[in-house]
Parts: sequence; structure tokens; C-alpha cells
Amino acid sequence: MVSAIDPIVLFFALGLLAGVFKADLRLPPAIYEFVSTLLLLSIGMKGGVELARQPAAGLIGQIGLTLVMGVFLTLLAFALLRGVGRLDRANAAAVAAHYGSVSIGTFAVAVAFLTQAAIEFEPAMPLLVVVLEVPAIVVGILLARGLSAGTSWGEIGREVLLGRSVMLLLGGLAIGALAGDASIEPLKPLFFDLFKGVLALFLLEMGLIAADHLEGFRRHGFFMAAFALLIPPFFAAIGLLFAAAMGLSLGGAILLATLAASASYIAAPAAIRSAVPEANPALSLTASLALTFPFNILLGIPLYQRMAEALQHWLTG
Amino acid sequence: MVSAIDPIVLFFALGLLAGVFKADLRLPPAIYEFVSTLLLLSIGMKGGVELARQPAAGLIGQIGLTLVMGVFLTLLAFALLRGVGRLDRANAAAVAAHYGSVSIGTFAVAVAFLTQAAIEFEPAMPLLVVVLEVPAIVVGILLARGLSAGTSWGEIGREVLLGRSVMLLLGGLAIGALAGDASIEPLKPLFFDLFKGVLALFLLEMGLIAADHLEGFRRHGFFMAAFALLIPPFFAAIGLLFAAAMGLSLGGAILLATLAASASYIAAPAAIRSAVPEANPALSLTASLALTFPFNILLGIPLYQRMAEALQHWLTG
Amino acid sequence: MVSAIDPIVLFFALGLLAGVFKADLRLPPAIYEFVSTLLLLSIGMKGGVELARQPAAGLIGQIGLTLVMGVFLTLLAFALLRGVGRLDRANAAAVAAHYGSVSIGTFAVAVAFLTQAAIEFEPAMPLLVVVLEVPAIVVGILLARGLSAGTSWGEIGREVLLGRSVMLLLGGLAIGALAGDASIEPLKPLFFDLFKGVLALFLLEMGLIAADHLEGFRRHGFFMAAFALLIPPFFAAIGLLFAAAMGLSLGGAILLATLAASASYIAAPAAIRSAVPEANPALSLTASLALTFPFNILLGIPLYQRMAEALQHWLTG
Amino acid sequence: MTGAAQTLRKLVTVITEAQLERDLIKEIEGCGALGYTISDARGRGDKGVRASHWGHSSNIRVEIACDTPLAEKILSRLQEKYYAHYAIVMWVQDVEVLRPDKFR
Amino acid sequence: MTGAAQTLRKLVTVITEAQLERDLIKEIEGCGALGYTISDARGRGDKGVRASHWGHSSNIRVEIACDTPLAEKILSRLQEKYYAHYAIVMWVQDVEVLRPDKFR
Amino acid sequence: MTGAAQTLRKLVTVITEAQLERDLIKEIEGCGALGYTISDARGRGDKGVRASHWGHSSNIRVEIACDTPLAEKILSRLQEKYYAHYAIVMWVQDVEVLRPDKFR
Ligand SMILES: Nc1ncnc2c1ncn2[C@@H]1O[C@H](COP(=O)(O)O)[C@@H](O)[C@H]1O
Ligand SMILES: Nc1ncnc2c1ncn2[C@@H]1O[C@H](COP(=O)(O)O)[C@@H](O)[C@H]1O
Ligand SMILES: Nc1ncnc2c1ncn2[C@@H]1O[C@H](COP(=O)(O)O)[C@@H](O)[C@H]1O
Ligand code: NA
Ligand code: NA
Ligand code: NA
Repeated sequence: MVSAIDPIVLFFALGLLAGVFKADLRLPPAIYEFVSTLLLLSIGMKGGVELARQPAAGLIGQIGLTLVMGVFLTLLAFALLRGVGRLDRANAAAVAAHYGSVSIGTFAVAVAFLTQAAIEFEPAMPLLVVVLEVPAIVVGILLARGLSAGTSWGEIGREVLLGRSVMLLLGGLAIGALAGDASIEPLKPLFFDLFKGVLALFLLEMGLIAADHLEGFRRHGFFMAAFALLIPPFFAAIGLLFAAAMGLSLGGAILLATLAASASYIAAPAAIRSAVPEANPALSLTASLALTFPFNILLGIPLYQRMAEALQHWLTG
Repeated sequence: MVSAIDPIVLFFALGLLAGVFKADLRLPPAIYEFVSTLLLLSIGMKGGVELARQPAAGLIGQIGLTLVMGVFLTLLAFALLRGVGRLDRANAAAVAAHYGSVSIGTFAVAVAFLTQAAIEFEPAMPLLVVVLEVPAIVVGILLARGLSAGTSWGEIGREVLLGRSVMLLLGGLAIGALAGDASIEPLKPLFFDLFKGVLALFLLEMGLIAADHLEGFRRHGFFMAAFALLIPPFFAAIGLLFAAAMGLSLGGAILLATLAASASYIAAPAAIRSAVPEANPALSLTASLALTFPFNILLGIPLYQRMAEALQHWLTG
Repeated sequence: MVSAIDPIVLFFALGLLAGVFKADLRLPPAIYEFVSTLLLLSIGMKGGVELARQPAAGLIGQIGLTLVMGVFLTLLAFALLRGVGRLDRANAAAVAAHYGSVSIGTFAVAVAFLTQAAIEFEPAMPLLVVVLEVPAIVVGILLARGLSAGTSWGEIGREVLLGRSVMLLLGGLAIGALAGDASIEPLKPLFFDLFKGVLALFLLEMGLIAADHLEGFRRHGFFMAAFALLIPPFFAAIGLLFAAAMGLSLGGAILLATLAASASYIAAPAAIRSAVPEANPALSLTASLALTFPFNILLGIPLYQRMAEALQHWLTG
Repeated sequence: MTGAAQTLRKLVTVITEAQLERDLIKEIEGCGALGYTISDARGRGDKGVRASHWGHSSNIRVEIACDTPLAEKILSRLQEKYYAHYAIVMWVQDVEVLRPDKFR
Repeated sequence: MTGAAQTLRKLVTVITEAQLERDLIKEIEGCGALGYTISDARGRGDKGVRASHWGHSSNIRVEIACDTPLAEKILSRLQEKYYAHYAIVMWVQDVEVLRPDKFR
Repeated sequence: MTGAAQTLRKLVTVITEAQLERDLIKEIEGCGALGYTISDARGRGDKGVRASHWGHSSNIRVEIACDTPLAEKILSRLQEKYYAHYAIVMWVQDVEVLRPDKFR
């Protein structure tokens, strides 16, 4: 059990506060990129090193189910946004793509949370992050555009598959797996020991960014706020069911639930902006950054842990 | 006792040398901000963690006396600058605001110095830094402007209180105090272990910046140079008396003396530039950066240690 | 013996791959500068600390021979480029200056390689890097310009001697030597422990940069490609002979061979661009960055180790 | 140009101290400008070298495309407020814009 | 100016979302432009504040010096492709260039 | 514009290799310019893509507001010194400035 307040959450709060009061506390963009590069490589390498140690049984099946989950969550979000929220087709598809996809910042916090709580998880999880990032974006674009001739799928595929986070996560995974634990040793002071400190800086910046988007809510109203706060636990529950079907451990289940609950704010916005330009980017970003992200890191992750434990208890008991 | 040369001082010298010879050795601004962010958070968090361990008795009294000291030092500097230096009202007020306020870079060097020498100090010192930063700026503006209607105090207050250094020092302090030593543990590799290395990089950049301002002296003449070199030990002595009145430990007294002796080169310049635009910013910056800062980190801090020891000896003996 | 793949080489490969597929994986320039600053200071300081421990006997002679080697390699490269490659005078001189000079990134990889393999080397090697960087540039300019009046040697000298890498290597060396091992201790977490991780990030960026230059080859043809791949082992052999003449240890010999084999991509390009503007900068940079650099770090360094061992065996046996 | 949709406007360029950014924006918006563009710059003028690597002495370059009366209002307001004590330079050019309604 | 070697050309300035950079370059080159210059910017317009510290909302400022027909082609192509949904502003000025052949 | 305090000057814009910055400033000041503004840029021209993330191939964008004779002097001096071998482009525009004495 984690009793004291986790300081990385306090860094997020500091950033949020500084942002709301418009304090002079911006990290330069170069530092934001540095910090996120380190996080992605660390997560990937850690997974890779573990993968080198133990073979990942049943990975193909897990990848398949993850893809199915990505498609399913996107369609579900779209249906809710169209049916209940009465959003137009383009905006519903855009928001659905964000919520079907994943937030790697949220994943990093969940990894730190499990490490702190000494809960093990499958080393291949970073691979599933990448797998889950992609289908939502494709489905979202299909929902908006249909199979129209105008969509340049090549360009979109390139943009998503060669995006920063995919390259760094998969790259780190491959490096970790190919090099193995012993040769990674001299890289650990930078990539492993500093991990949580770097995550703290990342969350400080995320707090500042979330604050920038908070005011967006007055404009986008009650439905989007409710959507951004209620979807996470709902999708987390669906994530837990998929995790059970995949046979993931407790830690793996918590991570998959967190991924399902999280909404993209990097890959999806970039891809959707160019493929569905008529959707309002502020709508998805405000929901994802200013509400869903804080909800997940402040309340969501511990909640999903409890949900996962309850489900495990119920299934095994 | 510290016998060998402290390498961080050599980093400053390297920067100064590179700057004087116009070598191609500029750190990018983003790195400067990264490095100073880390320093401020580290200092704050260290203080906060200690505060969580031991209650800070008599803090209210100490804060009050620190405020009094800030006002007193600013008025004293103003009197000297007007009376002896014959500066015009605006420039005297501007320089006085710089010397009544504090330099956080100097404070960081003093903290490293005490850590090296294994001298303890009060955990609440970072709080006193913040407290001492503000009054000099307010008094300086009052001295220049009087209570004229044109001064937008709201804007100035916002700028100072929500400035980078105040936010990061207080934020770090709060995070350290709320999280406590145990949960801070995974953040230590970044924020505590790297502290002195990061300080070295900071001083390298400070050397480069100081070199940029060195030539300013030919223009501003003998009085300003004498002022920049003689005020530090004089103000340090006053700082020691206030420290005695506050009942600070030896380490705390050295830090308060160093703060009194130091001159602001971040918060004060920004605030004074917008509130007292007719003052020449080069005058204060040259004095503060090119003379007072080097004097304090090269000679001042060890001197203030000896002064503090002598005073303590005299008071207790 | 180093059995598993060294992960830093995998970082280079990741960068190269990302670059070739035009993935969105650029490190911001500020981070590149930060990372290279850390590497240069680390290498310098490590050497300086060792120098403080053991006096460097015969250093003057070694410096002299290093200068001779720099001049010799440049003339040799020039002769080959003019005679075999049929390059015009300016381009031959420019490329020769790059190959007579050194690549500090390659040197850093060799240092990491020796550390991993636990092979000792002379602490003064960073000094020889600096010594070897300069003569090739001077000779290259002389070959292109002759002793014409138009060459502003003062400016060129300033640019080379006060260049970033010279200042940081020599500065680090001086700081390490003056401060000594004990006082450097608190700086080690940043400068020593993170060294290999930082080198990994540097190589990631170098891979991206190399990829940018790869396409340059279609234009510059077969001769330059052969030159860029055959010169390194040839020059490494010459470097080993000089190392034997200097009486360097096995580790020192491997480093000197690596330096001889490496081609400059920072100091030489800058100096040659301003002194020999009619030379095509893409020619030298493509060869140096896209072929020679990867060749050296992937295949060269282990090869030079074996060559050095064979020579040592032959000389002593 | 011959395109029918184009109209003449003024382009005001202001180069001044980076520190003034927030304040300057307030002034420009206060004058009624609908948009502006800012980029970072360095330079030299009456007030010496302003060389960008240190917060105190870097510049910004601000552009406002607008109609003539607004341009004059902006110029005179900034002149009045900043000319006496700050490093600042301004110039004005003619530009053809595509959607004139966007530039008042 | 009096210099004989100088000729009139158009300078097209485009300010738009940084994300469009790669795509925009393709369009400009597709129109036949021989060169362009890009710098980073931030700003405000119809589509709100675009403030540069976060990839989603920073701007770029693109300049193309070219002859009048090419300028018109670029303007109409970009207008058609981006005006409806993206934050974008364009203006055109007269410039004298030194080597007219470099600017079509 | 109608403002009485305004006068016509020339605005010289130079886009060239970042490496030349120090040297270029010396030339410009040597011509007698009282001020200049520099910002970072990237771009494409005759000499290929110059893409800013690596010191060797980034550009700077230099602006000098000055009178016509000085503009011509700067143009011809830079042309002579850099045109043959460096990536460089220059253009000139008319501008109205507020304090003409600041721009020679
Ligand atoms: N003649 C000029 N041409 C272009 N930019 C200038 C000129 N004079 C001044 N500047 C810019 O305007 C800033 C402020 O100018 P000043 O108030 O003259 O110091 C300088 O730092 C330069 O960036
Ligand atoms: N009137 C204007 N003057 C200068 N720049 C403008 C103006 N209007 C818009 N911009 C720039 O163009 C970008 C896109 O404008 P918009 O499409 O109106 O949001 C803004 O973020 C500004 O950087
Ligand atoms: N037609 C153009 N319009 C705008 N900028 C240009 C143009 N041509 C070249 N440039 C800029 O000037 C730099 C040098 O051009 P060049 O000498 O043609 O390679 C390029 O890297 C571009 O940034
Ligand atoms: Na999701
Ligand atoms: Na003080
Ligand atoms: Na070499």
C-alpha cells in the first residue's frame, strides 16, 4: 500500500497551480522533448530487458485482443458521442479516436505507481501500448471520412507508425531485448535511476499544459466534461475484461485498464488534425488533457488497482 | 575544512575565461532554464523534507525579521548610492532594489559549501530566501516612484510572487514537506545526487554571463565597482546580526549573511525594468553579475563563515 | 571480452533507421549541445583527475609526435585525393583537413569501449585529442590557399583554439587536475555515472544526422565512398606506429589509432567553410558523417583493438 | 497583384525587448487588433547589443497586419508608452492580404 | 533602388500551424517555387492564441520570394487547401531582388 | 501613412548560413549600419535544404532598416563577399520608419 502522497502527483499539482495563476514557469519545449524522450526510451528498455530474460508466451494472441479492444473502444466512444452527446460526425470521430487511443504519460505514471507498490507486470506491456495507439486513429478517420478516395492512408500510416512515441518505445524495447540486462547496466544511471525524477518534471509540464486547456471547458460545456470524467472508469472496466481474456497478471491488468481509460494527446491530435481538419482540435485536447489526464493520474490509477484486485478475487475466489 | 579547490568555482572560472576570450561556449537558453529549474526544485525539496522531519519553531518571528532586514538593506543601499555615489533618484532606487534582494545562484553555492563542510542549517532557509526576495523590490519602486497613482502594484506583485524562482522554491518546499523523506527517495537520483554537477553547469553559464557584463565597467566607473565589492561584506555583517537576533544556527547565519551580501540578477531586474524604466538596467546588472556574484562565490562565502564563527564565539564565549 | 551487443551502438542504429524512414524523432538542437557538453567535460575531467594522481612522463615528446602525425595524415590524404581521386585543389584540401583532424564523438565511443573492456589508457589522451584536432586544419587551409595574404590566420586560430570542443576538453582536464579525485566526488553522479547513458543519446542523434547525409552519396560517387571506408583502417595502422613510437599503453594505442582513423565533423567543417569557401562542404561532411563515423563505431574500434594487440604481441614477443 | 480578392493593408513590425511581450500584447489588443505574430530575435541598435542567450537582453519581433487607422493608433500608442526608455524600433509596410475582413 | 541588377518580385508570407510544415512545403514545391524560408513563430488570430510552447499550437512563418504568376498560384493553392479548416494568414509584398533568376 | 513623423527608408533582408553570423555582422557594421535584427531560420534554395537542426546547415534571417545609399552599399558588399560560394539570398523593400535618425 502507498500511504504518503506520491510526490510526482504534487509536481502535477504545482504545474496546474502555476498555470492557472499564469506564473512564469514554462519549461522550454526542448526540455519537454528531452524529458519525454527519456521516459519513452526508459519504459521501452525496461520492457526489453525483461523480455530478454523471459520469453513472452501468448504474445500474438494478446496483440490481437489489444487490436480488437482499440477498435471496440473507439466505436463505443463514437456511438456515445453521436447518440448522447449529439456531436456532429467529424467531431465525434475525432474525440473517439483520442479516447480509443492511449496516453503514454498516463502509462508512465502507472508504471511508476506499480514499481512503488512492488506489483509485477508483463515486460511486453510497452509493445501493447504501441499496438493500442494505432487502431483508434484508423477507425476514427474511417468514421469521419468513410472509405473516400481522398484519404492519403500512406501518409497517415507513416505519420502514426513513424511517430516519436512509437519509434522510441519500440526502439527502446528492441535495444533492451538485444542488449540484455548485463550490457544495459552502464546505461541504468541515466535511463532507470533518474526515471521517477524525470517523470516528475514531465508532470510539472503536463500540469502547466493542462491549465492552458482548462478554460476551454466553459465553451465545450457539460456533456464533454461528463464524458471526460466518466469514460475513464468505464473504459478501464472494459480493459480489465480484456486483460482477463488475455490472461494478464494483476500488474498487467492494471496497466491495460489504465491504457483503456487514458486518452491520447500526442499521436491522435496530430493524425486527426491532418486527416479530419473540420473537427475542432480544442474539443478533444481539452477533454483529454485538462480532465481525463488529471483524473487518471490523481484518482484513476489507484481506483483501477482496486477494481483489478476485486475482479481477480472474484475470478479466482 | 575544505582544503582542495572546489571544482564548481573552477567551472565559473572556465566560463569567465571562455567569455572574456569570446570562445564558442554558450549553453543554449533552454539548458540554462533546465539547470536553474533543477537547482531551485532541489533546494526547495531538501528544505521541505527536513521541515517535515522537524517542526520549524519561531518561524513567524524569523520571517518578520527577514522582512525588516530586506527593507533596511534597501534603504541603506539607497542612501549610500544617493549620498556618496551621487546617482540620480531612479538609478539609486534601482540598484538599491537589486542589493536589498537576493541571488539564488549565490545561495545555491553557499548550500553546496555548507554541505561539503558538513555544517547544518535550518530547513526553512529556502522560505527565507523567498521572503527576502520581495521587500527590496517593493521599497525600490517606492523610492523611485513614490506612492504615485501610475504604479500598477497588482501587476508588479503578480510578477514577483509568481516569478519562476518563488514558484519553484516554494513549490519544492511544499512538495518536500507534503511527501516526506521516504516517498521522495525515488526522486533523489535526479534532484539530490545530481545537485552539485548541475550547480557546476549553472556556474559555467554564470561565468559566461558575467564575462558579457565585465566591459560594462569602463562605462560605470570607480564608484560602482567599489560599491559592488564593498557592500557584500558590509551587508553580510548586518545579516549576521539579524541572524543572531533570529537565533539561527551557525549554518543558518552563514546563509543569511550570504543572502544579505548577494544581489539579485533575475527577479529584481525584471520587476524594476517595467516599474522604473528610466533607470539604466546595465548599471545594476553589471554590478550584480560581473562583480558581486563572483566576489561572493570566490571569496565571500568562506569569509562570511569565518565572520559567523567569530561572532558566535564572541557571543557564546 | 565484450560478448553481447553494446547498446550504444544500437542507439546509433535506431537513429539511423529513424532518419532513413524520416520518422519524427529529432532531438532539439539544445539537447544535442547539452549532451555533447556533458561528454566533453566528462572526458576532460576524467583525464584530469588521473593526471593529478600520476605525473604524465614524456608528455612533451608525445605532443610533438601527435603534431607530426596530424600534419602527415593530412598531407597523405591530400595526395590520395588529388592523385587517385582527381579532386580539385580546394576540395582535396578540405577533405584532407577533415581526415587529418579528429572526431570527438568517435573518441567518446572508444573511451566507453575501453572502459567496458577494462583496458587502461593514459590520462593525458584528451590533451592529445586537442593537439591532433588543430594541425590538420592549418595544413588543409595552407594546401588550399598557400601562404596568400588574404587568409586571416588570427581569425582562424581564434575559431579553432576557442572552439567548443577544445575549450570543454581542456577546461575539463584543468578542472579535474586542479580539483583532484576527492573534491570531484560530488560531481561524479552527473559527469561520470551518466556518461554512457548520455553517450547513448548522443549516438541516437548522430544516427539521425548520418541518415540525413546518406543520400549525399549518390552524388559524390564511388571514389569518395571507398575513401571514407578504406582510410580509417589505413590511418589507424599509421596511428598505431606513432603510438608505438610514443610508448603508449595498449589502451592509449587503441585510442590514438581511433583518433587517426576518425574524421572531424565539427571543428574542421566550421573552419574550412570560412577559409576555403569554394570547397563543397557536403563532400567532406557526407564522407565523414555518413560513412567514416559509422564504420569506426560499428567495426573500426574492435578492429583497431585487435590490430593493436597484434602489433604489441609482435613488438614484445 | 491581379487577384480580385486582395486588398491593401498595412503591416506594422515592432522589434523590442522580449520582457515587454505580455505588456505589448495587451496594448496591441487594446488598440483593437484582431491578430499578431511574434518570433524571437536578437540584434543591435541605439541601446547596444541584445544577444538573445540571456533573458534580460533578447528581442521579440512582432507583426500586425491591419488597416491604416489601426496601424497609426498602434504606432502612436507604442511610441508614447515605450520610446523614451526601452529598446524599440518600428516600421510599416504596404501588404496585400487575402481575406481583408480578418485584418480589420 | 538604382542598382541595375535588381528586379521586382513578390514576397509571399504565410503564417500557419507548425504541424502543417511538411505538407505545406510539398505544396509550395509542387507549385514550382525554387526556394523558401521558414522560422518559428507564435501569435493570435481568429482561431485563438497559438503560443508556441506546446507542439499542437505553435506557428511557422514561411516566406517565398517569386514572380507574380507563381505568387498567385501559391496563394490560390494554399487558400483552397487550408483556409477552411486551419489557422492560416497570408500576405504579399513587393520586393526588389538581386539575382532574379533565383526566384523564377 | 499620414503621420508626419514618418519617412521612407529601405529594409534589406538577408537570408544566409548561420555560420556566417559573426562575419556578416562585422561587414554590416563596417558599412556603417546603426542597427540590425537577426532571427533563426531554415529553408531551401539553390544550395539545397538547410534544415536548422544541425549547426552546419541552419540559416539566419538578418534585417537592416537604413537609407538607400547604405542599403546599396550593404547589398554590393555582401554580394561581392558571399555570393560566389555561400547559400545567400537578399531582397529589399520600402518601409516607413518612425524615427528616421535611428536608421541613418
Ligand atoms: N536599423 C535597424 N535595422 C533593423 N533592426 C534594428 C535597427 N535598429 C534597431 N534594430 C532592432 O531593434 C532593437 C532595439 O533597437 P534600439 O532601441 O535602437 O536599441 C535592436 O536590438 C535591434 O534588434
Ligand atoms: N492581423 C494579423 N497580423 C499578424 N498576424 C496574424 C494576424 N492574424 C493572424 N495572424 C497570425 O496567423 C495565425 C493564424 O491566424 P488565424 O487563422 O486568424 O487564427 C495566428 O496565430 C497569427 O500568428
Ligand atoms: N525564393 C526564395 N524565397 C525565400 N527564401 C529563399 C528563396 N531562395 C532561397 N531562400 C533562402 O535562402 C537560403 C539560401 O539560398 P540559396 O543560396 O539559394 O541556397 C535558403 O536556404 C532559403 O532559406
Ligand atoms: Na484509451
Ligand atoms: Na542582498
Ligand atoms: Na583523423
